[in-house]
Amino acid sequence: MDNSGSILLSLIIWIPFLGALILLFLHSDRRLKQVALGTTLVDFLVSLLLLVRWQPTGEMQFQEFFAWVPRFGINYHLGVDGISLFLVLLTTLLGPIVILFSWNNIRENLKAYLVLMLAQQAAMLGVFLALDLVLFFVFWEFTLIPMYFLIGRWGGRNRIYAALKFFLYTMAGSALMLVVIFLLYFRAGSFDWLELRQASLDPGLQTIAFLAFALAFAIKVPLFPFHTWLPDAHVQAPTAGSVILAGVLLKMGTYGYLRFCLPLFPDATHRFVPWIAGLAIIGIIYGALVALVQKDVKSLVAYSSIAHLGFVMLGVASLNQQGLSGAVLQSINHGLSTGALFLMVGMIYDRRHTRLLSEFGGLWKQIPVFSAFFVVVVMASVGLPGLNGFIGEFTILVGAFQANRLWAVLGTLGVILAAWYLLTAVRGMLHGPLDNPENQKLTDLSRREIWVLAPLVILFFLIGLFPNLFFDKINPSVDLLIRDVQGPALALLLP
Amino acid sequence: MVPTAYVLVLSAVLFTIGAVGVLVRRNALIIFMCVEMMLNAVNLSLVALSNQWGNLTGQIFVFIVMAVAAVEVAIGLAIVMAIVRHKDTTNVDEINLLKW
Amino acid sequence: MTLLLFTVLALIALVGAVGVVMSRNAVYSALFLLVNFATIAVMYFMLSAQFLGVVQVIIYAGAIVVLFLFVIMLIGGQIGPVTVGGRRYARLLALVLGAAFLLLVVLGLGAALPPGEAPLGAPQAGSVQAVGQELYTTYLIPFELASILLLVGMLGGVVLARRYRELGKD
Amino acid sequence: MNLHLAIIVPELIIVATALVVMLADLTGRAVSAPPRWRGQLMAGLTMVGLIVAALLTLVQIGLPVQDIQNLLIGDELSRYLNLIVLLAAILSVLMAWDYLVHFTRMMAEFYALFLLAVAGMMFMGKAVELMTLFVSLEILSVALYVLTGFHRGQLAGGEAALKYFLLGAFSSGFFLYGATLLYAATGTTYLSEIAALAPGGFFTIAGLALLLIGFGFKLAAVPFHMWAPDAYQGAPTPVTGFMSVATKAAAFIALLRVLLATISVPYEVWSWAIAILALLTMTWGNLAALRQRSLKRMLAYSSIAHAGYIFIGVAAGSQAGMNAVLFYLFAYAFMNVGAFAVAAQLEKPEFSAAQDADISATRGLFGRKPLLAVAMTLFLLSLAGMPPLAGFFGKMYLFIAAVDSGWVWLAVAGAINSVISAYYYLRVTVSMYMYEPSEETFVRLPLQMPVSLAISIAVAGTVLFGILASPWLTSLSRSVVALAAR
Repeated sequence: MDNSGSILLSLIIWIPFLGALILLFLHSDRRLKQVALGTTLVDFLVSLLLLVRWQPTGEMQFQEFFAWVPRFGINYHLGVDGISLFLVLLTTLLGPIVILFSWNNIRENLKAYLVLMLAQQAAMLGVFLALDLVLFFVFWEFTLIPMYFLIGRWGGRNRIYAALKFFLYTMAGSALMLVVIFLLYFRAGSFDWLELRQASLDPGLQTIAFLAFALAFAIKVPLFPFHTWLPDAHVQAPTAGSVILAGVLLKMGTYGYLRFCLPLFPDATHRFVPWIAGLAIIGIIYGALVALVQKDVKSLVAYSSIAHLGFVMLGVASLNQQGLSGAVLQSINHGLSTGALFLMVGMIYDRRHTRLLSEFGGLWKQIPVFSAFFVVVVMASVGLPGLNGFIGEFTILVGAFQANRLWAVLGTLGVILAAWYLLTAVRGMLHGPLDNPENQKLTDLSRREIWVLAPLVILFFLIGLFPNLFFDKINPSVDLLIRDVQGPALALLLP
Repeated sequence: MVPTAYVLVLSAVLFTIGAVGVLVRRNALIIFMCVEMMLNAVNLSLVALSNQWGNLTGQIFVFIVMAVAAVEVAIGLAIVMAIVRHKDTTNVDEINLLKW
Repeated sequence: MTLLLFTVLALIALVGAVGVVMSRNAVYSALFLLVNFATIAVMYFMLSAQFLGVVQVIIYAGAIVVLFLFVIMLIGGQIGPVTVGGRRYARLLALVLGAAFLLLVVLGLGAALPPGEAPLGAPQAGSVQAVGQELYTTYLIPFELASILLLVGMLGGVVLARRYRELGKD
Repeated sequence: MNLHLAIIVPELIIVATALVVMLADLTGRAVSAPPRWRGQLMAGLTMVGLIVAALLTLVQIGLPVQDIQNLLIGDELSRYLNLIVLLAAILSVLMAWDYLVHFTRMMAEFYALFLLAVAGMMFMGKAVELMTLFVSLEILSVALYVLTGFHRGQLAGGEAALKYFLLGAFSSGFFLYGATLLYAATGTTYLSEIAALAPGGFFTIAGLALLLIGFGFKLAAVPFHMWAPDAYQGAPTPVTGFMSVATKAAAFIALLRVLLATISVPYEVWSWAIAILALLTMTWGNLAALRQRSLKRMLAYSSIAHAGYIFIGVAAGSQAGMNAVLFYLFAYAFMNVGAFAVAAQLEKPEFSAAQDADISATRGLFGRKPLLAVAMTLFLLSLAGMPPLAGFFGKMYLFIAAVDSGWVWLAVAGAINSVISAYYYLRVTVSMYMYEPSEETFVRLPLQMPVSLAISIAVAGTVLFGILASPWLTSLSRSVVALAAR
């Protein structure tokens, strides 16, 4: 069954935008929420069709092509492969989840909030599906706008600073990328990813282009010295914003490496990979150590994101099948588990209006359902075998071990540290005496909240127990990617 | 006969004096006079060049410039008068509601 | 002979120009301006641009300088002698810029122009007829545009000269 | 004699409208119609004239190139310029419709001068002879000097007019000297003949340099920008919006024509001059805008910066660069006039220009008037160059052209400047969305229909122009000349 010429991808991108447009003309809060949830659910179901009609190949499929600015060869070109498939599904899945989560806790300007959420989702999907560099950049930059307003309007006390920092950091990072995209166009003759992939660029251009792209993506991931926007943004953002930020937005960075840096600039990739690995390892250890000393649970989760994303980048840097596949899968895992963590932190915050670890303790007795979920989510994040995190981290470590043993050893250190700080959090929140009178009035999860968390937990187990369901679709594309990356390097070794 | 170059040099000198005057003086009226002097200096060049090239284009240009200068003077002095009615100064440094 | 006359006139024009810039009193500036304009008018006659010479006297000397003087007199008591600009470095900069500009232009002119005298047109080249003929045929469009410009000037004058009244008081 | 007067019919209509407006005012006074009613009539007449001229220009697009005695030329460049100027004028008249009554009773004079300024710009776009160019330039300049000082009730307006006037006249001197030197080089003032004779040497280079200074003043390019913040701030806001866009457009087109004529100056020479001008202008404009507290003054500096961006396209010199310049000017007409239209709604009637709306006056605007706030946000984000708004595509085409011509560093500087500019544009959005309304927050209520229409058109243009204008860009490319390959 050939799936080219379908408009599935366009539907996936534009349904949320359409929903956002419809929202503009509605007034009752209830109706707004229903339409927003409906839109995201429809979008999710439509995106599941990708799985149904999936071709077992690593090439781009479901491609759509439409000349947009013929004069400069800018096209509306979409496509999906094993690398982007699950990121798309993750995005569409988190859509209804965050809207369901926000059901009762957004009280002012609900309409604007929902419109921004839907616009955000559409833009992120565009980033994952665009195969034209200009189109990609349009979506990439556009993702800033809704998130900026989400943080700035519905965020915490320091939200304005955080929102501005988030916006300007990312915009500054991508300024160079834009110019380099044009440079590529004139040197390689195309904005199209498929064509650029065939073109062999000269090493000097590759270096410049790699650095410009890598900077933009490193800020987004964030890699170690570029991470300072992240704690601010994550902590200040409203819960749903944090979930989107951690769950999807950061993945745009790792995805950028996989989609653009590696296959388009293989020579430069080989040159700079040690640096990326180094920064990734620093990020793993730094993130973990800083997370250890956090008093605020949300900050703890935010810093743990830096550590986890360091893992993903380590997998990217290993440039072999295990590492790259692991990186793709771990991106998804992190989106699910950190998303879940932020949701649970948000749930407890809605009840207690504090996130300080010292305020909690002994919750296990008071709210067992919450606690059970929390433990599962933490275990997934720690990487307990049988859950998703284990698969991702293990695969990455195998890949890293093949690439460089030292990387793997240092990475493993990160796993241990992760266990330490997350279990500290669990102990601080759930165990011990229930001595804070405030906590004795806590109510357990509502049915809506369970509905919010359940799909994520199911997926933890699904990935953890049947990873090959996922690797089967990821691997062919990763193989092609490796061929692109290793090809020229191997060719150099031959006489 | 006067070599064209001499006229052009004189014109350049007059133009420069006018331009420097605009920059160093702070009195709006005097600045304005200096501007008029600049236009006049250019006119002189145009007339000399008109001879040099043996066509009347330069002279027509001068005629047009005179019309322009007349309009500018009318408007400029009207603006100055409008300001003076508000505030008794023509010193542009004293007119500092907005930064210069 | 003409060269001598030209030199004398040029010196007078320069004195006039420097006088405009250096005068402490705006009235003196205006009078120096008049000197400058008048010498240039004479030069127009020397350069066989009779029509322009006459127009120069009528418009510049007759109208523009008078208008200046008129305004100075109207507001004169209030401005008095205005000191030459305050910021020393700015004046210095202006002088340096001016000198550099002049040097550049004069050097360039020296290099660009062939030596020798200007070929003179016919004695009647700059007569009213000749200029008028060109103006109403070849350059009709700029001439007509100048009439629009005069319309703008007239309208602007009306707007600016009308006494301002607070709204609601008229 | 070739008097193809058909090519200047739109211009003639504008001039005629100016006369009609004045006559109608006389009639109105004769029958002692109430001032408010007269104001509506004047604005309506002006609007009709502008729209008719715009329609006629649209009809002309695609027609062969014709000229009048080699003085005025009707080509695609001038027709697109007409559209840009008329678009800015239409939006600004809608903005002025109810704004004027707050400070003046001289509606007829205002609209007549406004129309004559429009006519001057349109003639300037068509002028291919130095005298014609000079007179057109003066028509628009003199009209704008008066319009700048139109708010007679306040000192700042007069001061703005005085500064604008003095520096404008000063720059006219340079412009004139430049034109004279070109005449000295060739003995003609026809641009086509200057190009055909193509003499090199001192006169041409110096002439071009002086003309560049003259244009630099008109375009408010750094270091010739001193007048702009004051003039933009002191002028009535509809005039500010109009002149920040339309004057730029006309001056850029005229600059292109002059560059086409001074063919003997090598590309390497003038493009470097323009590139440096571009760098200085955008950097200084943006840095200065960072420090502003007045909304209008901030937008004034931002429009200086935008002249810098447009210079990038000129420096590129290619056909793509010229296309990008026109495209950007269109986008700029929507977003900048739109931003000034919103700013005008935040001014209290009794504000004098020296203390017009601070950025803090937008506090909590989203809570008060969400639609107005959203519109302003779109304009600002577009000015900052965020996709998918028109400003992004404008910058994109400029940068593409720059990279194509080898000006990578200039494109990089432009991109970095966009980031700097984002900071001050975002400050306004912060103020609008992230604070609650305060005492200072003022919105002119009710929002009148004409200005709402202007803002709606500007929003539609800002959002859709970039996305949908690509076929148009292709048609544009057929008609626009390249400078580098002159």
